[in-house]
Amino acid sequence: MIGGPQGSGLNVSAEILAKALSRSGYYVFGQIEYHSNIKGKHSAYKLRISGEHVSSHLDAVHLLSSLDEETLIGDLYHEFPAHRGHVHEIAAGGALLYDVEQKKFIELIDRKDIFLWEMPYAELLDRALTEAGKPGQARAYRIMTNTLALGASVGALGFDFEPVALAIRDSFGAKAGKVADLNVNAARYAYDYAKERFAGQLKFGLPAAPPKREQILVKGSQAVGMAKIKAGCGLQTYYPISPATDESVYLEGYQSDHNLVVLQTEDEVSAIDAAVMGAHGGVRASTSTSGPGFALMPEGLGFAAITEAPGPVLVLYQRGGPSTGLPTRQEQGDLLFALNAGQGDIPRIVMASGDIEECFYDTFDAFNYADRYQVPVILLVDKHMASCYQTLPPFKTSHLKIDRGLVKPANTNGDYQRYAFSKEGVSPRSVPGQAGGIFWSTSDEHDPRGHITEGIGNRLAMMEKRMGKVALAAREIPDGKKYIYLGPAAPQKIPVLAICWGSTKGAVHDALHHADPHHAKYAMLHIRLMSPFPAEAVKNILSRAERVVCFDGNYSGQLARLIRTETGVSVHHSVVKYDGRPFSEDEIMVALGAAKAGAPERLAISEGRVIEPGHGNVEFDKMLELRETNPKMLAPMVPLPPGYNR
Amino acid sequence: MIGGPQGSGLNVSAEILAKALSRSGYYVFGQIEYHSNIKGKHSAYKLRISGEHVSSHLDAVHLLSSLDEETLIGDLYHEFPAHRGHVHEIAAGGALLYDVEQKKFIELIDRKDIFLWEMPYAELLDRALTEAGKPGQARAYRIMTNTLALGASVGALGFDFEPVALAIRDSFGAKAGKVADLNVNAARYAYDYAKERFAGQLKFGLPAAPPKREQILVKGSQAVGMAKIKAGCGLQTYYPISPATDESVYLEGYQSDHNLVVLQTEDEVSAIDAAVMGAHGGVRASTSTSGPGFALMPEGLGFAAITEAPGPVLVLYQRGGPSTGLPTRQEQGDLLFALNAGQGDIPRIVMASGDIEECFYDTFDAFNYADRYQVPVILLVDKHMASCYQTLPPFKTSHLKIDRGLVKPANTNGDYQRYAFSKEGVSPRSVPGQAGGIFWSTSDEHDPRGHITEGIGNRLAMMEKRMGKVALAAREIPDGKKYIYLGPAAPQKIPVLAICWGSTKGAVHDALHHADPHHAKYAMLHIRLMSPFPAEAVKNILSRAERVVCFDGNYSGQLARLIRTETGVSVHHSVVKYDGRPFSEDEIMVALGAAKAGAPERLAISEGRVIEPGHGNVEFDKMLELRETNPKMLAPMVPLPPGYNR
Amino acid sequence: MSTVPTDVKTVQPADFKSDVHNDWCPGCGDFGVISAVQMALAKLQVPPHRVAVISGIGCAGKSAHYMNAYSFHTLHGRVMPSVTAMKLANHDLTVIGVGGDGDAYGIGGGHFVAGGRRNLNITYVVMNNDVYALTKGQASPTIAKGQKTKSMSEASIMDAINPILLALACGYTFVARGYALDTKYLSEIIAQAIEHRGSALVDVLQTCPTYNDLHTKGFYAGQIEGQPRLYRLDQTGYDPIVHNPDDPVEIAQKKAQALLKSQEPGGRIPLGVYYKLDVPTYEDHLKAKIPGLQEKPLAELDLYHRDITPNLQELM
Amino acid sequence: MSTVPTDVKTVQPADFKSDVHNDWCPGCGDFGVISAVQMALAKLQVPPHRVAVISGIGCAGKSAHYMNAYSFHTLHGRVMPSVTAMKLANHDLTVIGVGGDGDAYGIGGGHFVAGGRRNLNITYVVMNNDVYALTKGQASPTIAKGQKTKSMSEASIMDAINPILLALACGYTFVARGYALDTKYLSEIIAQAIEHRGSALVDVLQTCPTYNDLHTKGFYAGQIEGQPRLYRLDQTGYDPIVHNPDDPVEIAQKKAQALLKSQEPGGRIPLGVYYKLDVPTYEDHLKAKIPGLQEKPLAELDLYHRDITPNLQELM
Ligand SMILES: Cc1ncc(C[n+]2csc(CCOP(=O)(O)OP(=O)(O)O)c2C)c(N)n1
Ligand SMILES: Cc1ncc(C[n+]2csc(CCOP(=O)(O)OP(=O)(O)O)c2C)c(N)n1
Ligand code: SF4
Ligand code: SF4
Ligand SMILES: [Mg+2]
Ligand SMILES: [Mg+2]
Repeated sequence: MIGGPQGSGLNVSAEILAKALSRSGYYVFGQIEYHSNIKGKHSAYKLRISGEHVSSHLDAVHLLSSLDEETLIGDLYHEFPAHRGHVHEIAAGGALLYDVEQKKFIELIDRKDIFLWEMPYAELLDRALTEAGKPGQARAYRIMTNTLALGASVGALGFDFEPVALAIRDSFGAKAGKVADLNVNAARYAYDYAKERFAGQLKFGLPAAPPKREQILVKGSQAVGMAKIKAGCGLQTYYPISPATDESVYLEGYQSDHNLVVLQTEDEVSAIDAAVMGAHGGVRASTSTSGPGFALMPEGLGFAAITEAPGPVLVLYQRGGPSTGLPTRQEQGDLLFALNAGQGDIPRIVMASGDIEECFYDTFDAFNYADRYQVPVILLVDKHMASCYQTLPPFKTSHLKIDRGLVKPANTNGDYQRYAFSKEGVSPRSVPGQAGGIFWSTSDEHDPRGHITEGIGNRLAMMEKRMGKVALAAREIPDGKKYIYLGPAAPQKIPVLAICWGSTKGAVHDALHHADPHHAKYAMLHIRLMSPFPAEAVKNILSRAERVVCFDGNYSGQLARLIRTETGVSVHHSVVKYDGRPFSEDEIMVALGAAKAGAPERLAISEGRVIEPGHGNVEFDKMLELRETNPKMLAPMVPLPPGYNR
Repeated sequence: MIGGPQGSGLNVSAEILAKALSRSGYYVFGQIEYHSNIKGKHSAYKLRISGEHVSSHLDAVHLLSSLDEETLIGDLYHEFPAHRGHVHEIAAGGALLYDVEQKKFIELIDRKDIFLWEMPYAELLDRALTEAGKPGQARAYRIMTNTLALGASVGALGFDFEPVALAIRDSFGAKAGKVADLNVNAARYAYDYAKERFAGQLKFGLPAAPPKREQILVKGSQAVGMAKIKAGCGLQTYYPISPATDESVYLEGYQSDHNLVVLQTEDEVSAIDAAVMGAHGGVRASTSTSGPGFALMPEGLGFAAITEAPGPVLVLYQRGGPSTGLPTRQEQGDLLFALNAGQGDIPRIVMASGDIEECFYDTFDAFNYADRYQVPVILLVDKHMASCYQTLPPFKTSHLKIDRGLVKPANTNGDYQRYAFSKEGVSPRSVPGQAGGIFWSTSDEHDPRGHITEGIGNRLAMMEKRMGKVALAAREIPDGKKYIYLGPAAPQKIPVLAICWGSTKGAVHDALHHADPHHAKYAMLHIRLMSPFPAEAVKNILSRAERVVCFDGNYSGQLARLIRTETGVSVHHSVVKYDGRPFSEDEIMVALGAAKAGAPERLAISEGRVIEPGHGNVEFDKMLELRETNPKMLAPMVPLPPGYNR
Repeated sequence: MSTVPTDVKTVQPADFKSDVHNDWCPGCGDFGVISAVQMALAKLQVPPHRVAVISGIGCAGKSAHYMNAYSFHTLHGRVMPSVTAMKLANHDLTVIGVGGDGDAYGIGGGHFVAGGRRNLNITYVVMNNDVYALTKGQASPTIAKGQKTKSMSEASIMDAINPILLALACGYTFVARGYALDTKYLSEIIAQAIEHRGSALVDVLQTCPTYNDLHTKGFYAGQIEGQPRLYRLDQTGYDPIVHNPDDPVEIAQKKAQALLKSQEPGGRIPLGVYYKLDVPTYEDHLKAKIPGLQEKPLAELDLYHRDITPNLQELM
Repeated sequence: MSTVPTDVKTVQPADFKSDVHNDWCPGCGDFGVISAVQMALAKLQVPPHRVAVISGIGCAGKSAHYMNAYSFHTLHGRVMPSVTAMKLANHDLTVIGVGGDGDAYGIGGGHFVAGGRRNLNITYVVMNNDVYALTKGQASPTIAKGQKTKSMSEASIMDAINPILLALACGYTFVARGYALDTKYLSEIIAQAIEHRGSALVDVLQTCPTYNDLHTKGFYAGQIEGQPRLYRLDQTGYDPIVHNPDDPVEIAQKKAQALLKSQEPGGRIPLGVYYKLDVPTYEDHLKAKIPGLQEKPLAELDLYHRDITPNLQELM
């Protein structure tokens, strides 16, 4: 883990390290926590390095690299401090790498069970600068400390420097050259210094590197973006918002390569409407947003549904709510909103990806569903999945097939009806511009031709037609795309069934894989399709389970509620986490353990523990105490990079 | 029932008749069906007149007064006609009053079992005009036909003319005089003509008039408006939308009388935000809208919730969805949307009024809840309730108490924290402008002072604080305001339990009252509070019921779903109606009968019958056939009133 | 331009009439506006299937149903986002937005602002009757302070939006005003707006005999100090055109000139084109950036055989 | 005005500073803007508890936290609706809206239009940095066509909004421009805006050293043909005031004059007041209609003992 102020480049360093490791064959999982702030507030990046595939992070830290005091003792410069640093997260036998300048805070640390490794970053930096002909400018180049810390971590871990040097150079892209050299050099000084003194001491060393393979290191937002390209998306609309923006920015970079139009709109109302009309206009269209943006989209969703537009695909990056909430933190709080947004009964497909690989394939499928059923398709992802960074085999694309659904046959004898009642349940669509395909379309209830009518027979038939498409999708979509079940086959009993959705899948999957790889005790049920919900299948599995534990990254246990709505079955334990952070692998086992030990029906988890009501207040008060008992500290200031423009 | 083109004044006539009857002691229930159109399209007004209290309409019509051909044979001038008139709705032994000019369509009517009463309206009108010194102008004054039809109906029913004359005069308000005289005269000609020829023939005559009492004749929108005034609402914001606008227009009329500010905003996003900020600003604030407007409000709802504003009260007038849908028709399709609107877990109170009386008292309570729990309060009403017109005893107000909740004590020693954690679970609020009460407020997660923080302990505590207020409300709100149960007392079994919500209460109540006044066979459970949901109580009642039938004015059976979510219990029959029309008393019994006879779990109702899937298409096709087999007809043109400005 | 008809038969205004029953009130000014749109399209000989008409919600919003063209009766206030996307999907179509004044300048205000900035080659015809007609005549953003129609419960206490000035401020490159009951001239203005390469606003003074008893046929036919209230700018020597689009000074001056015309003293109302600037459109810029668009509209490109190998390689 | 402090101690700018940690980037222009607001309020001797500050979401939006006043950090783009309601709830408060350019002219565009029409006595200070800073520097509505900051992935292909002209079009009765790093003069402008009875817009050129490398301190300090880029209108004899508010001709001319100044050739940028019109405010109109408001602000009236008997009688 590396901790420091935002804007100091620590995420770049962490990702350089991840890349170097990935290229060397390691499996890597990176998770970032950061504030809704541009510069100065605290950020922490966790890298999990493994010899086998991993999809989650752990609570315990083995090597903590600290870029500032806040990483050590927290943000005690606030009236109400938010955290107490990360030292307590270091596992016994782990190590803390810190800058000699932080020394006075180190004295406050009462951990005899960890290594305290001091680094003279300024001095090392000065050496590198001197070599580059810039002696005595260490203060001005303080921003480079993160590169040195990177070097130090690699050295302390005893990993090779060359892959790291290469990754540093790559990170400067085309404009490499002197700056890159300087950075590589600085890192090397720190590397050498740390390697010499610290390497080999950690009992959790690096695992043996697995054989090298082709693998990508990818974030959820990139996977979604790539899938949109592959699916033939023609129009992406968006309004900037964390954590959804990354995907649109990714796509912006490929407009000319792939003939793709990315439209930055004036707000999210416009973003969805434009996407709906793009779909009507004949292109595959999509938009991406997060909660606050989606809160402005129910109108457009209903519009898409009643006009039976072939889309859009709406990717909803969940983040901490309610309202602006915790813009850069994790939550899975929008499930029920996504399912129920919009007045009246609205046909919709709601998918939820469980990991980065699912992000890719789900996004691709989403466009097919949109065209085939002429409904809006919402794909739920979350901040954790969007921004975590994972090694994966490159996505396979050869088997992917595009299905644009029913289109108007060329010859319709001049009597084409866009909303014709049909045996298939879906009316063939026409694309504006074609001769003979003129149609009308309205957000009001309408007749087969698309004109307004308020007649009862037509109303009944149109409602059934629209809602019937969701039932059709339920019949056509294969089970494997609805849910993933890992556990004893029917009719065997399931001792404990862990249900999950969204990015929690990674943690549940890893936890069960490590605790019970053959699923003798624990089975996993991961739900991928929320609407239409695979009610029968879930009910069947639930009926075999002796204890059902449902994981929800929100306060109210939304999936547990949905399961009860759809199946009438109450899970035995609804495990909830609403502290703005994703479930770790450890937390899954903690919760499963507590459930087996007879915990109550509702079970809240935070920071690796089961928490009682009122726990938050206790922690809150503890923090105040900490502030009182600790020396006054200053708020971190981000060193300005050289050439910083003011 | 009176049927004719919109803009022809038929609703005015119907309401004049209702007023005359009400003042004479009758109980009246009026229901209107109209198009989203200004002039010309078809409208029908049903008046139910009774010797005892009634809260619903019947399917069967006893006297149909027709103002145009469309009332007789439907709108066959459309490519896809919407209806086939109302003649088939007349009960055997009933009567049709029609204008001699419609004669050629009368020939098409194959009803030997009803009276066909012809009226020479033009001739009678001419007489009245001649008397007023305007001979030969009957065509120009055709708009007055509705007044004549009113007179004719009254005459045919054998009711007195004087109360009607008075009500006509009243309807012209201060500007009575010559025009009023002319109208009264014209009505009297028709009255005399009809009384002489038709009175006494109907087997369903008027019941004996109950003793005269003070009663009001009131619409739901007026009841809500009055309650807002009584509750001390200071700021009402709105953006025009059917059927919500009526309430705001009502309030606009009282701005100077009651020191009330009504703000017409630029859209609904602004309407809710302004209401939230009005509440923060120290006034009781509210907004009213319907589905399409509410679709723009999830953002503001979350904002209200996270800033713990004391409100607003949001009255949601449900109408036919999805999207623009059926703007002037009935639906109860927004229940799940109201409960789940907004990203993240949002504390909210959601009430649903069952009749006009509940509208009044619920609205009043809503403001108390908003202040007491500092949460947004949504009151669900629906188009039927908003626009139906009912006799009621005047609302009692002496027992109503205003509770503005916890406010900052005068002396807080300069260390006031707006979001302080407190034993009560609610933080005392301050009102801008006071010395010593300064606070901060943000849509981001925040500390007790209202400043942004992303700390875990604080996050947990704040989530619990906010959501805890809903739990507090659940404990404090009395049962009678949560649900109304009429049936055998515990532990007795309930043979059939009819569950309803919203305006369906009227129909269920009347149906059971007439079929089984002592609830030996049928019990009623009407749900008034949707969030916090009275889960335990409902579960208990359900556990005693042998057959549970849940009525929902929507496609997906939203209340049935909610009950399953909250209690895990599946109702035996989910009765749904999604044809854009409210449940009638008759339909309740039809559904209950079908349920007892072993109907499937999902039971759709329309036009007084249980319908099969595909029924809509059958009706749709029938209408096409009708168009083919009938003579071409012209679209109705609304006669322009004299002085009509072009 | 692909808007030239491909068959011999010339396009008539009637070709743009749909069969559906029109339920506007008798005498509504909207009839004139929709006729004018039909006449303009016929004048330009655009075949109906090459036209997309996108309307909002309101009486004006019903227009889409009365046109024989690809027609979308969308949402209240959302004409602009819809128009934008339709044009992006197929830049060869003639895309026309139609809606009420509440729709355009009220709830749609934010989109109206953004629409001007984009300068897509589209035409927006606003039926301006000073009221929210379909919801029964409440004040719309164009009703002036102190005015009260018979449908309003009280006089407005807000300033009116000046659509001409607002459009200039937002960057529309063609800004004009027409009158619903002078259908012929209106059709000429609309034809010019369609021909203009860029975002064109045509604000149309529309009578609503049912709710607006202030701005009636009689009012517009009235005189001010012996001069007709309505007159044509093109009959006064007024020059709306920016002749050197690269000259910011001329642009500013032509805008100032239009501003002054749009608030003419005494209450006379000029009809016609207030402002016209020819600069590259949004599509032009997109084409420069996205090679495929130089050949075909987006909806006609084959986007379904893309190779993402380079994207994957970047991540290795 | 009830904004005069009741105690002897005079109000200092520091009285408006809150204790909370400020997390803007070092060197951010927002520091200057918020200081200017504090100085202006001190200058006018408004006590902090009589001030409500309402901000949107974005870097600029965080301002509310840094003020010692009743402070609301609301939603992205919703400053205007919030400001409106706060003023209606208590018309005796000094109500100040603060937000970014994306907030005000982008997502808040529709509210911005409506806010101008209302002419409530409020002040809206917009921190205009040409980017959506808090979401990492995407183009905001004020970035000009063809411009690309280092944070943008490509140059803008849309026209910039001209906030001055937009405000004039929407009906703001006080329209001014300031510069974040000339805090003193900015504070004078803001003080005038607060003193102005009516809706006042102060668009502030704000440097964002993190994302906007085009409009930097250096850029604004630059010269154009030997003249400083920024200059003060009040030092040029420019008269922004409409002297006869009843004269539509003067109003139009003053608007046209401001328009020309806001698009000055050569790229020089005038600071100061562009336009000022004194007409009755929305509150004035409300007071005329609602008797209670003549005595007290809405929030202070006793609305809890109303008698609805007349309302009931009407229905009998
Ligand atoms: C989001 C939303 N809010 C409100 C409405 C209700 N509504 C329907 S039409 C209309 C006003 C239309 O006025 P305008 O745009 O001027 O058109 P006009 O009817 O005058 O032609 C309104 C407010 C709606 N359909 N959607
Ligand atoms: C509805 C909604 N959409 C998007 C966002 C994300 N968002 C937060 S700040 C911001 C941009 C702020 O830009 P600006 O208003 O110019 O302020 P600045 O940060 O530049 O000061 C955006 C888009 C949001 N919070 N809410
Ligand atoms: S209400 Fe007015 S705008 Fe609407 S159709 Fe009638 S006349 Fe036209
Ligand atoms: S990103 Fe720009 S606007 Fe935001 S705080 Fe930093 S310098 Fe200021
Ligand atoms: Mg209008
Ligand atoms: Mg900005």
